[in-house]
Amino acid sequence: METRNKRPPEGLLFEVSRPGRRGADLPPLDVPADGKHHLDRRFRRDDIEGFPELSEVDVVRHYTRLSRLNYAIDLGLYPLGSCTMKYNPKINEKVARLPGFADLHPQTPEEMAQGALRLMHSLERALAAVCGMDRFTLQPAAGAQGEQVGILMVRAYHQDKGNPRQVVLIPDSAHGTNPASAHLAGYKVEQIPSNARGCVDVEALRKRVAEDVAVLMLTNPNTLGVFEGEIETVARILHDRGALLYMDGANLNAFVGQARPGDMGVDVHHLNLHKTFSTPHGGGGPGAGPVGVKKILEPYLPAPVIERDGDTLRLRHDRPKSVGRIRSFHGNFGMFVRAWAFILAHGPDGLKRMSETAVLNANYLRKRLEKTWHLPYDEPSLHEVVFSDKNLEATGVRTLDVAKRLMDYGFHPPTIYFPLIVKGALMIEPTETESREELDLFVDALMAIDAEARQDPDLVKNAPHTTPIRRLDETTAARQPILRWMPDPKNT
Amino acid sequence: METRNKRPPEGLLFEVSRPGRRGADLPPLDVPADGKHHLDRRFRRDDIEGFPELSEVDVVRHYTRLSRLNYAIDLGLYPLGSCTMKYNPKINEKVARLPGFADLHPQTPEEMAQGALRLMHSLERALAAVCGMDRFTLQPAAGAQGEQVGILMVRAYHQDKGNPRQVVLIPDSAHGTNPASAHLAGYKVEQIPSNARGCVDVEALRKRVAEDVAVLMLTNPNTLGVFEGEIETVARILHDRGALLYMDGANLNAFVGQARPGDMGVDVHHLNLHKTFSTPHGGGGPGAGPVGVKKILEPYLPAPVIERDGDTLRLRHDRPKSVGRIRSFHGNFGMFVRAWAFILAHGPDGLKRMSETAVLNANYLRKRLEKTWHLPYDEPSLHEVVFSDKNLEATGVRTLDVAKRLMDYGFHPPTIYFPLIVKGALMIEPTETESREELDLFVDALMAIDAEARQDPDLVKNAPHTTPIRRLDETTAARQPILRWMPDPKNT
Amino acid sequence: MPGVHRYLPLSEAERAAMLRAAGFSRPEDLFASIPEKLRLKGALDVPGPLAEQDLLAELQGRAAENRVPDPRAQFLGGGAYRHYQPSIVDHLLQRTEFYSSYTPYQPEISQGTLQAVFEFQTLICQLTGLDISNASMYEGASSLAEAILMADRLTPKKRTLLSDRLHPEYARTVRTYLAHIGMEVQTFGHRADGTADPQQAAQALAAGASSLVVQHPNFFGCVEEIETLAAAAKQAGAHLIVAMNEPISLGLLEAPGAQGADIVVGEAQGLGVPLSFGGPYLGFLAARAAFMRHMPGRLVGEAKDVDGRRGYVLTLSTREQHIRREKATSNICTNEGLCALTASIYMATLGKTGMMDLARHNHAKAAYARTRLEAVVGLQFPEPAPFFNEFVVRLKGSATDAVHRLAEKGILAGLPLARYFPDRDRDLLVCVTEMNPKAEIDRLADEIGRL
Amino acid sequence: MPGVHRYLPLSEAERAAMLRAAGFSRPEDLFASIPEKLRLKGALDVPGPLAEQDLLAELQGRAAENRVPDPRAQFLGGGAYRHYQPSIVDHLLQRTEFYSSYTPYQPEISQGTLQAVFEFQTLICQLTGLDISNASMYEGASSLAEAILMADRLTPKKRTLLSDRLHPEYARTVRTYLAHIGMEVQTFGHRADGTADPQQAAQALAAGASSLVVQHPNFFGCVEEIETLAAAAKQAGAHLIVAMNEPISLGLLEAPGAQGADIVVGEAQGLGVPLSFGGPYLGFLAARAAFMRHMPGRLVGEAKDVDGRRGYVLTLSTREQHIRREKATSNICTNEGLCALTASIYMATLGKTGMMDLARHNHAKAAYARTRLEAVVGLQFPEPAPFFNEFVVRLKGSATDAVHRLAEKGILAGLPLARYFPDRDRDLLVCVTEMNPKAEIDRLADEIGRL
Ligand SMILES: Cc1ncc(COP(=O)(O)O)c(C=O)c1O
Ligand SMILES: Cc1ncc(COP(=O)(O)O)c(C=O)c1O
Repeated sequence: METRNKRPPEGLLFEVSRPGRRGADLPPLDVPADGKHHLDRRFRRDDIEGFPELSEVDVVRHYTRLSRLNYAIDLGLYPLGSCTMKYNPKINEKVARLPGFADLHPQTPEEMAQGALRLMHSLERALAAVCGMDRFTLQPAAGAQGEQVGILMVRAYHQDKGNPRQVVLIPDSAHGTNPASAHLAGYKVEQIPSNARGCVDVEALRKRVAEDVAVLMLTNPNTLGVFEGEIETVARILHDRGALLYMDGANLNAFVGQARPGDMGVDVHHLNLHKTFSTPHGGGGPGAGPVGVKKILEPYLPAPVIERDGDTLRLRHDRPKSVGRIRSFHGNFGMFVRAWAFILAHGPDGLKRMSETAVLNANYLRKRLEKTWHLPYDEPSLHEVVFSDKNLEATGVRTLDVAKRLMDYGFHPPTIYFPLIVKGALMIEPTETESREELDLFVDALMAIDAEARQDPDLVKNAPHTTPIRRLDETTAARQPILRWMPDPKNT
Repeated sequence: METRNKRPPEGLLFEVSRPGRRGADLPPLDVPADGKHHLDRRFRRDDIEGFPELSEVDVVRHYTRLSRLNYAIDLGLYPLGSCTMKYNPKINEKVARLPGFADLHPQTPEEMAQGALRLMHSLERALAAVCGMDRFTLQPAAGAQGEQVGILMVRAYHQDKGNPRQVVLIPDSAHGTNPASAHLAGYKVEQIPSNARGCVDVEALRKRVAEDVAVLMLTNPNTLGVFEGEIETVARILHDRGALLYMDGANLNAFVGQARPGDMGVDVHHLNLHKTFSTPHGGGGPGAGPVGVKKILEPYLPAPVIERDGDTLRLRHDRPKSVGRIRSFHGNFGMFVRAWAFILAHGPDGLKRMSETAVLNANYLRKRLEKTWHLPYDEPSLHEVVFSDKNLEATGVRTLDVAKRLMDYGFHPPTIYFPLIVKGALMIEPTETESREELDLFVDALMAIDAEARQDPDLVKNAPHTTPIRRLDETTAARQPILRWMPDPKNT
Repeated sequence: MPGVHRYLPLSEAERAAMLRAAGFSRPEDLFASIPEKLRLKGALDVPGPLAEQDLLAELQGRAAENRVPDPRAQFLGGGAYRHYQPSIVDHLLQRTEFYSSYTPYQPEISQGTLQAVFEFQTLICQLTGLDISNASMYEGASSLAEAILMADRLTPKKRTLLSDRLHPEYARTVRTYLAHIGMEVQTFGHRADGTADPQQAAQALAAGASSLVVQHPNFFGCVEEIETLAAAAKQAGAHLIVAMNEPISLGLLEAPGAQGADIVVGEAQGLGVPLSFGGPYLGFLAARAAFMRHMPGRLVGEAKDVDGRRGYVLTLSTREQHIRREKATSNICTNEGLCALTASIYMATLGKTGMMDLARHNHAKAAYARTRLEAVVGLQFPEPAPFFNEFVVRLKGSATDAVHRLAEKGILAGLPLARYFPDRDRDLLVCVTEMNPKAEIDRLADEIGRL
Repeated sequence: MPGVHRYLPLSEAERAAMLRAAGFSRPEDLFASIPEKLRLKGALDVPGPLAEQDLLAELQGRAAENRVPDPRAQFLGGGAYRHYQPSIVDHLLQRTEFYSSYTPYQPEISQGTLQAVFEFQTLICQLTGLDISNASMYEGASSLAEAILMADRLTPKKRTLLSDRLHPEYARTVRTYLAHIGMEVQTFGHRADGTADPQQAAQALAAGASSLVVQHPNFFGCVEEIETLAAAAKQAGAHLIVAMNEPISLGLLEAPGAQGADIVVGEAQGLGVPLSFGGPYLGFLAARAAFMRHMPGRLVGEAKDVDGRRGYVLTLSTREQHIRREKATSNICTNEGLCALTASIYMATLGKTGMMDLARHNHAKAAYARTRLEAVVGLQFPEPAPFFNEFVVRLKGSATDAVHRLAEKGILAGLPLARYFPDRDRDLLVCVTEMNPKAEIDRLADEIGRL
C-alpha cells in the first residue's frame, strides 16, 4: 500500500521558470524613456542569465508548497534549547506593518519621525528597567553583534584608562559567538573551565584574573539552564582587578522580573529580542541584540544615541568616545516595534509571570523525564534542562537518532550536542507559551522513543520515516558543495 | 516501516479546551459596572455550557493545524467543473481589508459613504458592459439567490401584464439551484429534455411553450461546457409567446469579452462573482450573485438601487414595482471590492484573454484525455469538458474511485456525477490560471489511474491512501447523524 | 506583451503550442461554437488594465472617499455591530487552505474546513441553547425567512406572525421570500415599554400559525420576554422563532432555547465579521432536534473512515437542491463558510469568560450612555424596557439633522429612525459597544445636550 | 485572574498542579537557585498590561506621530530605497511556517526554508555575476566589513583601500569592525565627475592591499567604472570589492562580476524589504568560488537523502562560530533569513523582464527629474557622471532649510548632504523611483525652482 503522495516535489524557481512569463506589471512609464542622461551601453547589461520568469500564480504556489515542508511554532512545541522559541503574537506582526512604521524611511528628518524615535526611546528605557542597567543601545542586529559592541565598549573603556588589556575569559560552556565576537574586538580568548556543578570555576577564575584580563563573558543562566550562583563573587574578583563582567543575556527569559543583571555586578550585557521578547525567528533571522551598560560604559555607546531636547527626541551623532557605528541606520526597528508591543501586552506582572511559567514548564518536563533520561548535571534548572543520551549507550542509539525520531512524533527536536561540556546533549527549552498537554505529549514521545531504542533500535536509527525528506548526506554535501543552481548543460 | 506521523489528530475545540484559560483580554471597563439599568436576573444567563476556554496560542495552533488538512488553490489545480476555481489575487484580499471599506458600517449616511457607493456603481456598470445588459442589482448573496431574485422579477413582470403564469421550464442538465429557486418564486417546474448534442431540445421547447410558461432558465454555456448554439431561436420561441429567457450565468467565464448574454436574447441572468470574478470560495462561501436585466425588468429590481443625484450617489428605496428586498443592507460588499479590483487588474483585453485562456486550457486537457477517457458528448467544449467512467466499466472502477485516487496524485478531483444527464460524470474545469505543466501533470495522473484501474483495480477502489483521513462512511453518518459535539457523559 | 498578464501563467509561446496541440489554428477558433453574429466585435467598455501599484492607489483613493468619524466615536447599530476583531482571527483566515478552498465535497482533503464547521455548529448550539445548527446562511434577514419556511414544513399552517418590533429590512425580506408560496404574513403589536405584546401575540395565534417571530433584543434595543412569548406560542401549537442580530448579547442574555424558543435565527456578524458596508455577513439557524431533516443549508456530521479514524462530512444532503431540486428545503448552495470560520475563531478566542465579559461591558457602556443622556433635559426615551447595547433616544429636533451636525464634530451619533419610520423623525437609535471609550460617550452626551 | 494572560496557556489550576508535580510548593521556589539578595523585590517599572484593542490603539497613535508626506512625494534615498512591494510578497511571508521557524538546523522538517535560501543564493549570484553567495548578513555596512575581512583571509595584506565615495555610514562601520584586528584602512579620492579615481586607486594599491573597495552606484549616485578599477586591483594582486546598496540598479547595470569584481557585497533592502526606519534589512555577500571556505555566515547546499531524494542542508559549517569558535570566519549566527525570503519572493515575482523594466523605469524617472532640475536656473550638479536613480543637486541656499520648506508643501525633497558633510550645506541627494509619478517629480522641480 502506498504512503507517499505521488506529486513530484516542487522544483527550484529556475526549474519551474518558463520563458516569457511575468509575475508583475509595472505602471506605464510616464516620463520620456530616453533623454540626454541615457546610460552608455558599456554600463548596461542586456540579460540576467538564468533569472526566473514566473506568473504571479506560479510564485504563490511555489512558496506555498515550500512553506508546507517546514515545521513551525504554530504547529507545536519547538523546544530548541537556548533559542527561546515562544509563540509570536500576531498583533505584533500587524503593528510592525502599520504604514507609519513600515514605510518610514531611515533618512526621514527627525522632526518627522518622532513617533519612531519615541518608540525606540521607550523600549530602551523599558529594557533598562527590566535589566537594571543605566543605558541601552538598540543598534546591534543580533546577539552576536551585541557581544561585539559590548566587548568593543569594554576595550574602549580600558583604552581610556591607558591599557586595552589582552585577554577575554570565556567559560567552556559558552556559545560559539562569544569567542568569535571577542576575537573580532581584537582580544585573545582564554577558556575558563566549568566546575562539577556546570558553573564557572571561581577558584580557577580567581587564579587567572590579572592585569591582562579585560573582561569575562559569562552566560547567565548558563547554557545548562543553571543560574551562576556565585556571580557576585565573580564580579568582585573581576572588579578588584579592574576587569569587567559581560553577561550573555540570551537566556534572559529565565528571570525577567525575578532578578536583574544590573544587580548582579554585570557591567555590560546583550539580550536577544528574538528570544525573550518574541520577535519571530524568520527561519534564521532577523533578530535584534540590544546592549545594556552601566554608567561607566555610557560614553562608549555606538553613535547615534537618542536624546531628549525639549519635547523632541534627537539622534546625537557627536559622541567623541563612541566605539562608532556597527551598522547603517538605527537598528532593526521592525523588531523594536514587536518587542515594545510584547512588553506593553504583558506589563510588569505579565513579564514576571512569563519567566515564572517558562521555568515551571522546564522543571515540569525535567521532573517527568529525569527518571528515564540521563541528567548530566543535577542542578536546579531555570528555563531549560539538558539531558544526554548516556542511558541509551547500550542500544547504540545516539542523541541525533532521538532528535530525528522525535520528528515522527510530530515534534521539532531540542538543541543537540550543545553545550559542548555535555556529551550527546539534548538541550530542552519549552518556554512559557506551551500548554501542559503539549508538554505531556512531548514527554510521552521521549518515553516511547526510549522504549523503541531498547526494543527496535533500528527504527530509531533510521528515523525520521514520515518527513517529506529523510536523513540527508551532509558529509558529501560539504565535501562537494553545490551552493547554487546551475543550468543543466544538457538543456543548453 | 512507519508511514504516518504519530502525533494524535487535532481534537475538537471543546476537547482541547481547559477551564480557566482565556485567549483575549478586554480593555478595563471604564464606566460603572452597574447602574439603574442593571439587567434583571431573569434575563441573564450565568454560563455558556460547554463553551471553549483556550489561550491565544491554543487557538492559533488549533486552526493552523486544521488548515493543513485542507487542499487549496494555491497548492495546485482545483478542477471542479462549474465552480471556476481560479487563482484568487492577493491584492484583492488586501484592498478588501482597507479600513475605509472593512470598517464601514452599512448604516453610514450616504454622504459619508460615497467611496463605497461609487465602487458599487462602477461595478454595476462594468458588469452591464461585460454582459450587454441594461442594469444590474448587486444585492443577491450568491448565484442561487440571484436566480430567486431573477425569477421573482419575471413574475412581477408577468403579474404587471395581468398574469404571473404558472410554469418555469428548466433543462434536465441544469444545476439544482435552478428548480429550487423557481419553486421559491412560486412556480411549477417542468423539465425540458436535452437533445443528443446535450443542448436544449428546441423542438420539445417549441411544443411546450404556451401562455402558462413564464420563463426558461437556460445555463449557457451549459453544464457540459457546450454553448447553446440555438439560444437566439430559443429566445424567439419564448418571446413570441410572451415568455422570457433567464440565463444561468455561472459559466460566464467561458465567454467574457467574446460574447454577451444581452446580445443573445437573454432578458435576465445572474452571474457568480465567486467564479468568473475570482472572489475566494472560502471553503463554501461567501459569494455574490449579481443579476443583470433588460430595460423591461428594471422597474422590478430589488430596492434599494443606486442612483446619481448631481455629484452624489444615493440609495433609492422608493421603488413601487420592486420585488422588494431579498436580504438586509447592500449585498456582499467585500466581494464587490474584490471583483472590481479583478476587473481593473485585467482591463478589456485582459478579460478577453482570460476567457480565451480558460477555453484553451479546457480544450488542451480534452485533447490529451479524449483518446483514453470516454467523452459522452463529442461537442465543442468551451471552459470545461465532461468525461465519464464508461471506458472503465469492465474494471469495476467508478468515477468516485477515480476522484479519490486523484488525491494520491496530489490533485483535487473534478466535479463528479454532475451533470445528471451523464452517467458517472467527471466534469473538469481548469480555468485560465493553470500553467501547462500543471495540466500535463494532471493528464499524467489520469492516464496513470486508467492504467492502474486495469492492472490493480483495488488500488484505485481503496483510494485515497495518502490523505490525513481515508474514505469516510457517509451512509452511517446520514443514518445516525452526529451534528454537534456533546460532552462525554463519562466526564460529567 | 499584450497577452501576458500576471494572473495568466501561459506565455505567448506556450499558448501557441497548446493551441496547436489542442487542434486549433487561431485563438478565435476556440469560440467557433458561438454563432458568428453573437461574437462580440469591439472591446469591452471597462477600465484598466492597471498594474498592482496603480490598482492599490486607485482603491485606496476610493476607500478614502468614505469620510467617517473615528470608530471610537461611532454609535451605529441597527442590525450590524461594531466589535473588536482580535488580530489572530484575520491572520488565520488568511491561510490559503481556508479561504481559497471550495465547499468540502471531498472530505479526505477538506477535514480542516469540515471540522471547523462542525465546531461552528456546536458553538451556535451552545450560545442559543438549542440542539442543532446548520453550517451558515447568507445573512440575518433571509435566514429568518428560511426559518419561517422550515417551521411551516414541520407544522404546515401557511401562516406566520411577525412582531412589529422586527428589523424593518428583515420584515421586508420575509415578505419577499414568502410572497408567492401561499404563506400569509401577519404582524402583531407591542407594549408601551417597547417590547412585543404577548396578549396581541396570543390573539393573533388563535387563528392558527406555524410560527411566531420575535426579535430579541428587538430593533429598538429592547430585551424581550421570551418565556412568556414561548408559552403563548406553545399553547397555540406554533413554533417560537427568535430572531437575533446582535450575537454578543448571548454572552449576557439567557439562551433563548432555554427559555422555550424552538428556533433561533439571525445575523452573527457581531462575532468578529467585519462591517464591510453590509456584507458578507453570517446568517445562522439553530433549532430543536425535531427540525433536523427540515433544515435548509449544509450540515456537517461526524463519520468514521475505513481505518476507524474520526472525521467529518457533509451530511443529510437529501434535503438539498443538488439532490432534491425543486423539492429541496432551500435553494441555498454557496453559503458564508468563511464568515462562519471567522465567527468560530472569534468565539474560540474570546472563550466562555471573554464572551460573557464582553457582553457585560457592552451592556454597562450602553447603560452609562443612557444614564448620561437621561441627565440631558428635554430628551425622551420612548422605549423604557430593558436593553442590551442599543436604545432609542428622542431628541428635541430632527435626528437626521442632529447626525449631520454631530458629524461635523467627528461623531457618528447613531441611526435616525426616520430612515425606516418617517413618523419617528426625532428618534435616534444609539448603539454603544466596547469600541466606544467613556470619553467618546461623554462627548456624545455633551454634544447632544448642546443641540 | 491576574496570572492568566492570553499568551500564557496554563490556567491557575494547571499551574498549581504542575508546580506540585515538579516538586515545588510555591512559585518562588522555582527561583531558589537565585541568591535571595539578588531577587527583585518590587515590580518592574514598565507600562502595561494592555488588552489587544488598547495595544493596537497605542501603536497606531505612535505610528501617526511620524508625520511624513505621501510616499509619492518622497525623494529620499542614500542607502535605503523606496520600491513597491507586490502584495503576494507579504502574503507569503505571513505563512507561519516561514516566519515562525528557526534556523534550519533540522533539514528534514525545514526544506521550505532551505530550498528558499538555496534559491536566494542563486538569484544573488545571477544578479551580481558571481559564483557563490551566502544565506544573508545583517545589512549593507557590516556586510562590507565582513567582505573586507574575507578578502584579507584569502590574501592577507592587512590593508584595505576605501573609495571616498562610499556611504559614510558604511565607511564608519568598516572602521569600527577593523579597528582592533590589525588591519589598516586607507581611503582614496575621486575624479571631478564624482566617480572614484582609478589613478589614485592604483597609487594607493602600490603599497599593497588585500582589497580595493568601491561603491557602485556610489553614495552620490554616480555609476562607477568597474572594469578600470578591477584592472587596477588585479594588477596589484588585490581583490576588487564592489559595495552596492541599491540592488534594483542591477536590473540595468552590467553585473559587476562580469566586469571583474571579485566580491559584490552590500544592502539588498531595495528588493522588496520594507523601509521600516532602517531595519531589519538584508546584507548580501557574493564572491568568486575561491572564497568559498572563507565565506562568513550560513551557506545552504544541495544533498541527497537516504532514499535518493534531492534536498538542501546547511553546509560548510566548519567555517562558523558554533564549530570554530574564535577562529570562525565571522561571529554571525542569527542572520536576516526572512528578509532574504522577502527578496527572493520579490525577485521571483518581478522576474527577469520585471527587474530589467523596473530598473529602466527608475533610471528614466531619475533622468527626467534631473533634466527638469537642470532647467531651473541657479542649480548646480557637482557630480556630472552618469547615475542610476539618484543624484546630487546643489541648491542656491541651505539644503536642510529647503527640505523643511518643501515639507510644508507635502514634499520630502531628499537627503541634505550636510547630514554627513558639513561643508556640502547646499547639496541635496535626490532619489527617484517608480514610486514617484511624473506629477510629483514636476512638483518637486517647480517647488525647488520657487525657493
Ligand atoms: C547563549 C547564546 N549566546 C549568543 C547567541 C547569539 O545570538 P544571535 O544568534 O542573536 O546572534 C545565542 C543564540 O543562539 C545564544 O543561544
Ligand atoms: C451552473 C450553476 N448554477 C447555479 C449555481 C449556484 O450558485 P451559488 O452556489 O453561488 O448559489 C452554481 C454553483 O455551483 C452553478 O454551478
